[in-house]
Amino acid sequence: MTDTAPDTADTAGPDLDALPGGPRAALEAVLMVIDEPATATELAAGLNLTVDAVEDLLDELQREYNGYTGNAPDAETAPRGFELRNIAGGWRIYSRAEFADIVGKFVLEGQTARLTQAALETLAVIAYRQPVSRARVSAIRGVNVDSVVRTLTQRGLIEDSGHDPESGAILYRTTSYFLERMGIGSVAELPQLSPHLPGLEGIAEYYDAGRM
Amino acid sequence: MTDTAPDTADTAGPDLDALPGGPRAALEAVLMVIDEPATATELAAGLNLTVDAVEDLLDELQREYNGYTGNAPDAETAPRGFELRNIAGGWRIYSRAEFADIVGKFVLEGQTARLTQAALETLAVIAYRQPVSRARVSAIRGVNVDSVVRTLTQRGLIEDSGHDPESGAILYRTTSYFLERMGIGSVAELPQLSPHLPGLEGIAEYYDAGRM
Amino acid sequence: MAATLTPAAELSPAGKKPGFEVRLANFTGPFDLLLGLISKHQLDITEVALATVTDEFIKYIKGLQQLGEDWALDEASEFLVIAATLLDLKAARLLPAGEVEDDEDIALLEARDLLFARLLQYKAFKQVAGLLGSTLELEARRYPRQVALEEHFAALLPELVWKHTPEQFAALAETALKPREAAPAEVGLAHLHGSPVSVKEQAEIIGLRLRLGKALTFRALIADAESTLVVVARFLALLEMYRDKAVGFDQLQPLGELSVHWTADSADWTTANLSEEYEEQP
Repeated sequence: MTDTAPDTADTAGPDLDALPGGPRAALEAVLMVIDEPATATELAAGLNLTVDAVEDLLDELQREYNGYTGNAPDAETAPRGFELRNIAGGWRIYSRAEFADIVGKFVLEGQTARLTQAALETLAVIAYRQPVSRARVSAIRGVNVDSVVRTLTQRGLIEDSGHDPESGAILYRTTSYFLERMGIGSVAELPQLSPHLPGLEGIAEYYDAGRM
Repeated sequence: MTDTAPDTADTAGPDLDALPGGPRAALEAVLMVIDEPATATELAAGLNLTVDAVEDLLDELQREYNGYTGNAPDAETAPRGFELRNIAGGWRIYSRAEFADIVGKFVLEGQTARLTQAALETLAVIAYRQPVSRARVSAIRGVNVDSVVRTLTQRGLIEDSGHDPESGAILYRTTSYFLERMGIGSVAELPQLSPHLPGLEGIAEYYDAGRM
Repeated sequence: MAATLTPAAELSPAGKKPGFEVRLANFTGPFDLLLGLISKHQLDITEVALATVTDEFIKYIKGLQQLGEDWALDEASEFLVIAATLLDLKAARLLPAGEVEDDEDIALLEARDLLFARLLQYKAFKQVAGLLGSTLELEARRYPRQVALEEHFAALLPELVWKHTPEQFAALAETALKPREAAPAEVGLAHLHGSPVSVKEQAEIIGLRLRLGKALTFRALIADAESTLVVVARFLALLEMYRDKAVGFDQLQPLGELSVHWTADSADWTTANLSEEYEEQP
């Protein structure tokens, strides 16, 4: 427990406990205005609460939106139409997936066209081999990937992450927007690649060793 | 009482009652993510419910967010951090007014008075190529511009100017506040650019070639 | 060896791009095509019945070639490398089964292992790409709350610092609108193995032999070539020298023996005349 006292208690502003709904409602109010995932630390700083306290509240809200309430286990079991998710390192409110068809009628923007097979394969190689050069991706896919890489960059799914110190080639990595779109916290949460390479543990290294 | 039956009962999509949380949650899902307030009639059409039913649900949700629940009067009396408001006939969820100080402090945190280089360049592209969609700006800039466009909109420098008749994408143009900050009377007074730069037609060829 | 020469020679003359258009046909690359053929015949990747698959692979490439679209050298060469490897392997299978005898056999086995390894690696990424695709689709059903800042909060934002004159702003627009230099297309050389062979060096060797005065057949000129790459380099060198009118060709009948002779008026020709494209060595 790092129960750090807020370092600026004097600039605290209103006493959260005195407000209707208390800290829990204050946190909800802030969640209503963010337009990208916010970390527990950012939320704690804004609310003048400890990170631990905010994390507890976030967990509580998440469970509550999903239909479990500690206080009234029977009264309120229906889930809400939205959910609180911890994605790409931050918290954010989403409409529940079950209502996608209905919500989609109201929200036209933001839903981008599906990626082609070529784009998905390229994205997969970059996600698992990042940071990686285009030449390397093209060697794995067996085709030139320049235009696909351009499209993925425009879509904000991958980005330039500097140059390879040896070859000078631009290296690419996935973005936090990619994590958001995948609904995961980090690339470590991607499905394991090895089960798809049966009995070939050694070969990947052998193969990689001789390449660029 | 305009108890209008939905005119397209056959295109109903999912059976709301079968979904977790039922029609109430479906309505919440929509309210939580819409940017522009929606009228009860619009909501009813999208949800395939009668306007009366939607109005009842809206009332119920509004009371519930304010801390009154019909079902469990004692268990859940704390108001939520958000509220459902009806402004000029349209409904939308806002952060609760009582938390304005906290939310305001959070919003101001990390805000700068300066536009980033990325924001400035995006603004320049919009100013010279308006009205233009985000996808087109992304294609020109080579990166995803969604969040930068949001910042520019928030700053009042650009605004929504309707939809592209073909793609349905939102088109953006600069505002009169932008002209004011530039110290010019109209967009026509912006200095001429070199004629060699690709216009919108040219851009399609330059940048869309690689898109799938 | 003869089998590898065919595709290599198709690729080399004058560096012309072969006309392939592969994306037309729902395959995103040579591995995709190969996997497709293997699964069509319900074969285990590691025990590919090479004869069937190779024939189809080559047929497919020929079909694409006839469509005549320009296609990136990089992509075409990948297809050719795989076609060549398949052909090699097929040729090896046609020989009586026996022990691994010489370096060539070992090289063939290595080529096969490398091809299988690359094919399996590609297959793994293809499967994972399918998973990413379905996850992205599933996740797209959740819409994030991403609403405009309520007006009273927007009003709190610090007044924008704006220092740009219209001219400075126009300069900014010029930069932003200028078509970006496309990042240089990278031609993958990763599939090329073996030590680099210099066309210039090979031209030097050919020059020395021909200057002696006697016409030599192409067969004789490549008799001592230790690898296909050297053969290709000497072939390219001859084309270059022919362009410079340093050598002449005689061929009595189609597919007949090609004879090469030094031309009289080229006494002062040196390899310095070679075009620059061969001078850069990796």
